[in-house]
Amino acid sequence: MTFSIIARCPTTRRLGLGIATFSIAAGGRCEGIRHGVGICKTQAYINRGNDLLALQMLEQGLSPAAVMKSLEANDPDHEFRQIAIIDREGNACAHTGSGPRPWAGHHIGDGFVAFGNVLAGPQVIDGIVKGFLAKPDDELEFRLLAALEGGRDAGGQVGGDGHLPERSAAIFVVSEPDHPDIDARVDLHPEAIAELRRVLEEFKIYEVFYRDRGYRPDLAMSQAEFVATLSKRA
Amino acid sequence: MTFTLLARCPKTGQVGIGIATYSICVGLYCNGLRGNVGATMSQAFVNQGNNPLALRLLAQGYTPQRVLDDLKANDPNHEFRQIAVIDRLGRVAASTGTKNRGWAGHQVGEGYVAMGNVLAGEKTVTAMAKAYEAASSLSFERRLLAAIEAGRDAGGQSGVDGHLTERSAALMVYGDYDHAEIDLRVDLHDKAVEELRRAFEEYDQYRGYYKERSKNPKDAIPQYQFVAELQKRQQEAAQ
Amino acid sequence: MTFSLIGRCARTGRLGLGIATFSLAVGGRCEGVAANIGVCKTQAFPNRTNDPLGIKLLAQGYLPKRVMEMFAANDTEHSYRQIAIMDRDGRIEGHTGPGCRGWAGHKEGKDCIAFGNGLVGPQVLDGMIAGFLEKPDDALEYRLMRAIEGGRDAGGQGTPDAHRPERSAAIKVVDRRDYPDVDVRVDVHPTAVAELRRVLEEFKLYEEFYRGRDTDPSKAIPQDVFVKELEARRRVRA
Amino acid sequence: MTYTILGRCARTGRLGIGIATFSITVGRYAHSIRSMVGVTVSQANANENNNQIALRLLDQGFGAQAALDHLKSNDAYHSYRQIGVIDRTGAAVGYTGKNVRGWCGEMVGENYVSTGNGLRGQHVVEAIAKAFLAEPDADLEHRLLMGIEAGRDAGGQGNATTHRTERSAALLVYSRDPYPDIDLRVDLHEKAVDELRRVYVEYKQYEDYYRARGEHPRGAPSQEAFMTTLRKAS
Repeated sequence: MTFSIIARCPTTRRLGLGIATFSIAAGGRCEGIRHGVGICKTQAYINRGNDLLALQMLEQGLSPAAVMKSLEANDPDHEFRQIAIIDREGNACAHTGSGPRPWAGHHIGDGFVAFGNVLAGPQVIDGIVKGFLAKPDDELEFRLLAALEGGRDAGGQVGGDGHLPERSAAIFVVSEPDHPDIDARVDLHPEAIAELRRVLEEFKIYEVFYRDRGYRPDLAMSQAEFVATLSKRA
Repeated sequence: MTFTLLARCPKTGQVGIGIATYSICVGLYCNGLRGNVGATMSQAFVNQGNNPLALRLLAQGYTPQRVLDDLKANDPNHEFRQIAVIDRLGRVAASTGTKNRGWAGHQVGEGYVAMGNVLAGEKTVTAMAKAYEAASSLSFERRLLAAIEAGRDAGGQSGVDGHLTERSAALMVYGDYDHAEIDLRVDLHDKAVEELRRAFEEYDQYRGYYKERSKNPKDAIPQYQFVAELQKRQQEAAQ
Repeated sequence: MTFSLIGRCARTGRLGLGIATFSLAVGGRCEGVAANIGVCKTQAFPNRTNDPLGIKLLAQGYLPKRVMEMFAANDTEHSYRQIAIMDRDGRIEGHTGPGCRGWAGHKEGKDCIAFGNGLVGPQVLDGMIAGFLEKPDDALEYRLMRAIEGGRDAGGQGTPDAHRPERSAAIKVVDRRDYPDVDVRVDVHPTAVAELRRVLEEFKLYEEFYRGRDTDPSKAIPQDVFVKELEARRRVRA
Repeated sequence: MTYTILGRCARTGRLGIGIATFSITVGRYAHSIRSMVGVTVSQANANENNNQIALRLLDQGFGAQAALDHLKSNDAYHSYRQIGVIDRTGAAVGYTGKNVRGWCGEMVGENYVSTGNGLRGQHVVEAIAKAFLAEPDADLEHRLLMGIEAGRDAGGQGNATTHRTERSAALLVYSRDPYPDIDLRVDLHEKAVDELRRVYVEYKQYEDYYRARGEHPRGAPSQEAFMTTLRKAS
């Protein structure tokens, strides 16, 4: 019960991941993204070593398809995993085993993969894709968010007892190996995607201030002063 | 006797170098580029150990200034070197040692360094920087090329008996991979910068073909056929 | 279409690659030459990721034969690649996929492997190996030069009806340092092998001077002065 | 303005961080642990590259003090930074540059660093350290959270006249694996430490279920079924 998208921005080469799920604190299980290397995200039944192992192989230069084969050979429960892989050039590969509960599936697009399980149906994947492609010139983080919203609005997750809300959600974008550009999370909330939009939009207001005070602290105003300028603007 | 534009592309994070010099085979020394790590170049009296060492320090996460300090501390002949270092964030440090010959100096800009020694004067360096900035709408490799052409046109190098021609030149760009995205050289030629431009314009028309051929060999046409079609198109365009 | 030779100097342990081809700027696609590790070169329909991957695997201690197996597993188009691998001890592995066009093949010789595709025939490989073995005591870069000249003189690239010129060529030699000893190139030229010979001969005249500028710059004379002395010596000899 | 506890469990070698601040999405600065290697934090005008540099140095075998010395010599603005480091032996160091704002400082002992800036006073970092040390045999995540809550209860951020609320918080713990054991966040909330406790309590009920489901997917109950057993138990 998760729907996700991994993608590469062709103009900036940034890599990003968006995820929303009924499970809580899903953002804490997304370590498989590294700039200049690629993304691997395992979901449904997660084996936590998978994503970092895949990154190591991608870093060596192995193709997403070969990495997927190695993951399969390494895991007796491969059929229970849902895995998407994208390399630094945007080549993609995905696997939805027979184990994840229905409806489960994925769509591989040009430089991105949309995938999910325990969904209302294939229309959720279509909604993710449509949301992602709606504004191709937007920053990657907003395209990922639009993708998650598209998946939610197309019905999202449906379990044994009917619709399941998104309780956690996260967006990661990287353009540098050592720290993320965007790392916004909601870990436990009744409407996690709506809350994630609130967090992301607020963060974007602070983004440049936070960055610049790191680069040139001698020129930075205090955060209290910065917040005051915000309320003045409003 | 060299002039160089070393840079990081602010849009894509690619790192690259454009370089031209009276020395021959200068491309041999341009081993200071690595995607997601940084760019560095040691010239004048080249210490060939500097570039690999600087890349390792950049990979550790050291700032360009700290890398430069380490190179200096590691080299008793540091004052003979001219060095530029750019990290993966585009931060820059450069040094022109006091024992460089002729007019020697560097200009640091946002994400780039223009530098040279045994030059006609400061104008060679400022012209490179200006051309690189002015070409911001072009692709990264074209910006680098424009910079060294501007350096040449501003007078380039000047030795004991006056102007020195460019006998070798190189243009290199690295992205996310271990291999170069572009790596073009002229090793020995009377007008190496002109020859580099010629090689680039020619090669540029092949890039898509080479890439596609690698990805999808089954459907690739033979290269001589590609060349014949290319020449036909060029003739038609000329008419 | 390309003809290449990977060679090792048994005396010094230096490793190198000589290559000539109809394609442009081939020297810019030869990153698989690594000091103290080995040489890996993919051609015909090269995928650029193979050679750096090969070097990493060799550095981890895999044998060339095992590296080739891993290439095959990693690459759906392996049958279109031509690959030669040599490790630092001189162990060799070659692969010429059936998808390579024209006459294509590889052949091992003492301390070397010659490989090519789109060639006029197997005599090109024999010409390369003969050239490489002709003066075994010479510096490796000259032996590689002679190898590609031998390939060219045996007919080089093309078919019996249509010869294809070498438009780019390169020689790369590594020793113990983590930068190459010799790295000379011709990227776009109608007779690239002949031009490469000219560049190499000229480079060898400068090699010591350039190295001295590095190790002891305080004793170095200006390069234009060096060139003038060089020209004077040339005139005397002529 | 931020307060942080870095801790190492002397029994198990687990490493962790608890952090709370007026800034939003602080979790993006807390990717600062490498299992069995060390934990670090750079705050107050954070130099975002510092964490990975420190971890690489610790990985090579440099001790906490040497790593801190490297960070200072590598950064022209280190006088604006506040840094803490614990290495794999438990050796701990803290540093507060002279240009850091408000009341700022740290309490350091074997296996912990309690550090903060823009605080109501020295008593805040003392309260954090005291709470962290109170239950040495408890799980590290519990000790870290107790530390953060003690910091809040001691007055937290602000000065003599004003108080600043915690708007974001994070809790991370690594064991032997290359991915975190615990990775919980609150990115934008009026009472982020209270919210972090809520997420933590909820997550702790799911922790074993999430792990078992990944390791043994065959026959694992659905999340809805698991929640039914949870409700029955309570």
